[in-house]
Amino acid sequence: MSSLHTINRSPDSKLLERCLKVINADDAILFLEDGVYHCILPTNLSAIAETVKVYSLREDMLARATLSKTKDRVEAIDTARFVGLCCEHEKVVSWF
Amino acid sequence: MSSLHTINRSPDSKLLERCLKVINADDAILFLEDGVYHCILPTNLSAIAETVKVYSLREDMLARATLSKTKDRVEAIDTARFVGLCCEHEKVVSWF
Amino acid sequence: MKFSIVIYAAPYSTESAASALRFAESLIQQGHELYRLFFFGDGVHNASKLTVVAQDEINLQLQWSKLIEEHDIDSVICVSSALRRGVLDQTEADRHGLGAASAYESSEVAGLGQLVDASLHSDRVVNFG
Amino acid sequence: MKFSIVIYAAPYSTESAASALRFAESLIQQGHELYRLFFFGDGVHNASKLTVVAQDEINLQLQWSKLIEEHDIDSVICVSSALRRGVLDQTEADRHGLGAASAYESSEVAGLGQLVDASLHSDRVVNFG
Amino acid sequence: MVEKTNTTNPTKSCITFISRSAPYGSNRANLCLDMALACAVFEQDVNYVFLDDGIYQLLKGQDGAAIQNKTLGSALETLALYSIENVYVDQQSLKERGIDAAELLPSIKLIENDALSRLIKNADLVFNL
Amino acid sequence: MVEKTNTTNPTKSCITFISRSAPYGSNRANLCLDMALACAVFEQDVNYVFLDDGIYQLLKGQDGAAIQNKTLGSALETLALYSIENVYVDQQSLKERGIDAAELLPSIKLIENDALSRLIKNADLVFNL
Repeated sequence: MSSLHTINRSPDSKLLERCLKVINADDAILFLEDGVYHCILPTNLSAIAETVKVYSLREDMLARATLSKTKDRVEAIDTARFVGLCCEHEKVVSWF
Repeated sequence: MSSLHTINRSPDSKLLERCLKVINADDAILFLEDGVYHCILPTNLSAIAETVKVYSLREDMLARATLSKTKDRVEAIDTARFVGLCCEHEKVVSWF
Repeated sequence: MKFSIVIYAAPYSTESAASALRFAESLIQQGHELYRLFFFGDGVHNASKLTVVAQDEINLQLQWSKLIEEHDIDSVICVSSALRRGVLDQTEADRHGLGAASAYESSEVAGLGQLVDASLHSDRVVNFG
Repeated sequence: MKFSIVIYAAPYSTESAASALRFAESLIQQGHELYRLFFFGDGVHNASKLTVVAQDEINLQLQWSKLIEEHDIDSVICVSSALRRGVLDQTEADRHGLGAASAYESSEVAGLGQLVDASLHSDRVVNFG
Repeated sequence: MVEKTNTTNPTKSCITFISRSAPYGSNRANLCLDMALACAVFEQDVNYVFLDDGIYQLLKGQDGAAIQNKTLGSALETLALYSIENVYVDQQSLKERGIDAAELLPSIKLIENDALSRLIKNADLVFNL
Repeated sequence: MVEKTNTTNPTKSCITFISRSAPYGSNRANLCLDMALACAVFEQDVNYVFLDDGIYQLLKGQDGAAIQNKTLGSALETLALYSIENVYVDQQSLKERGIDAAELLPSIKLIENDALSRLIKNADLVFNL
């Protein structure tokens, strides 16, 4: 029963901290919209467990000019792959 | 040129911290809407300088059952007095 | 004193529009002048007249319109915000062939120049968002 | 797979509605089924048809309606959210004497039971707010 | 704690609601409650969790009338009427906000992160707002 | 830095805009910019400050088209065209977000809390969103 967690607000929202308190080891996180700003600062990502996969929406990174600044920990994906991730995980938990 | 600063989000928003970084010594703060939750925890208010008057909107505290929990540092006012405060200060800076 | 009020928030979704309404009513009651209401962004939804609200709940759009009419307040809905949100006066509805107006007649659709004018001619501008 | 999508946010004010639209388009393109769209809270504004959008900008409401019609998607506007926000289909407009509908005909005004049904009959429910 | 139901039964699922927003300031608390009540009416298994600012919804002595609102605290007392018995409040959220469990409406079970983790893991569906 | 103008001149005031929101995710950045441009058109003195998440608006290389949006970075380059020359970015906000001034659009002055304090104190009016 792994979950895909989506986060669409900037680090100021503290949504990632909240999500990490209740995330399970085989879950994954997808940053989209203003959530993609998490991916340009290592300190934002350092609290995410190794087992948790981290994705970020390429379209939103392109719009915001953060793609080239995005850390290696994060895999850039498009919306089609976002749909695929929803299929691979048994549910989607949206943090907004 | 003193300002009245209004804050209408809960402490989670960090609006008070932001406001305090740029507030002037003769300014005042008014908490309204979800901002009134700042007034029930002393640690939220401890960083406000002594010279800064602190107000909170009574209607919003009554709705939320926080009036009786509100700390002495805070003066409960009604909307009529809110209008009065706007007159006494030369401008209103809304943080939302 | 002369006040103007800028409202950025839609009714119901946050408390801001309701706070702004209470503030407007109070300042008028105290004998101050409300020079202008300016509805901006999602705030334009406060002028929608097609609303149906349960009897035991407050109809914010109707309350705004009553206040505006009763005190003959200059109330402006920002045109660029309003058109894309479907809040139209009769002029705009006719111009774009969209049938009836969806905005109360008590408010006028106009541009940001009205906000600049309000800034110049008011002693206080108060923002609710 | 069968998806349902719940949209809580008005168009333009945040990116969420636009993200939801891109997500919906993509899942259909990949051959998945979109069992239901459910517009809730401020999300109901996505079904407003009285909008006028500049030619160089995206008209989200129109895009939704085109997608819904083209793929014959079951699209629901939550009735309690919609009425107070002035988003009415012809039935509701007639019932309350408010003249013309303000919602696209491609969506239906209905209750939260449709959300529960979507939860039961979809493999995935994805929320955008 | 309700856990995932047998997937061979398509008429019943286990849905966890996480209500993270303060009452009155936004309508998110109401939207979350409305969804849960609808699920209960249609006999779904519901877990309801108050988290972060959502815990403020549980304070005793609320009076929505002070701001022309319905009192949300009373609405929450209806959870039991709708047979929603798995109602939880996050202990850490209370502590961070200086709220004692004695200040809350009765019949709410205290919960910690681990248990919330399981409520998410074991649900068919999570609504989180 | 523009300071408060003589109050005997009712056609000109000094307005400080504080833009605190990231681009694209919400329309707050656009609303703030639209207001400032309107004030500039009507020849008001404008200070424009990028604070907190607002600094993200200044990143070089934005491409709104990726999400069917106008590029906000380009819009900001128009500030100078409208004779808005007092454009500032908060140094601490940059540092907290790991952004170097070299990554930003040109012609923006770095500012610290004290100076922002004065821009608020000395303005006739502050718009802050």
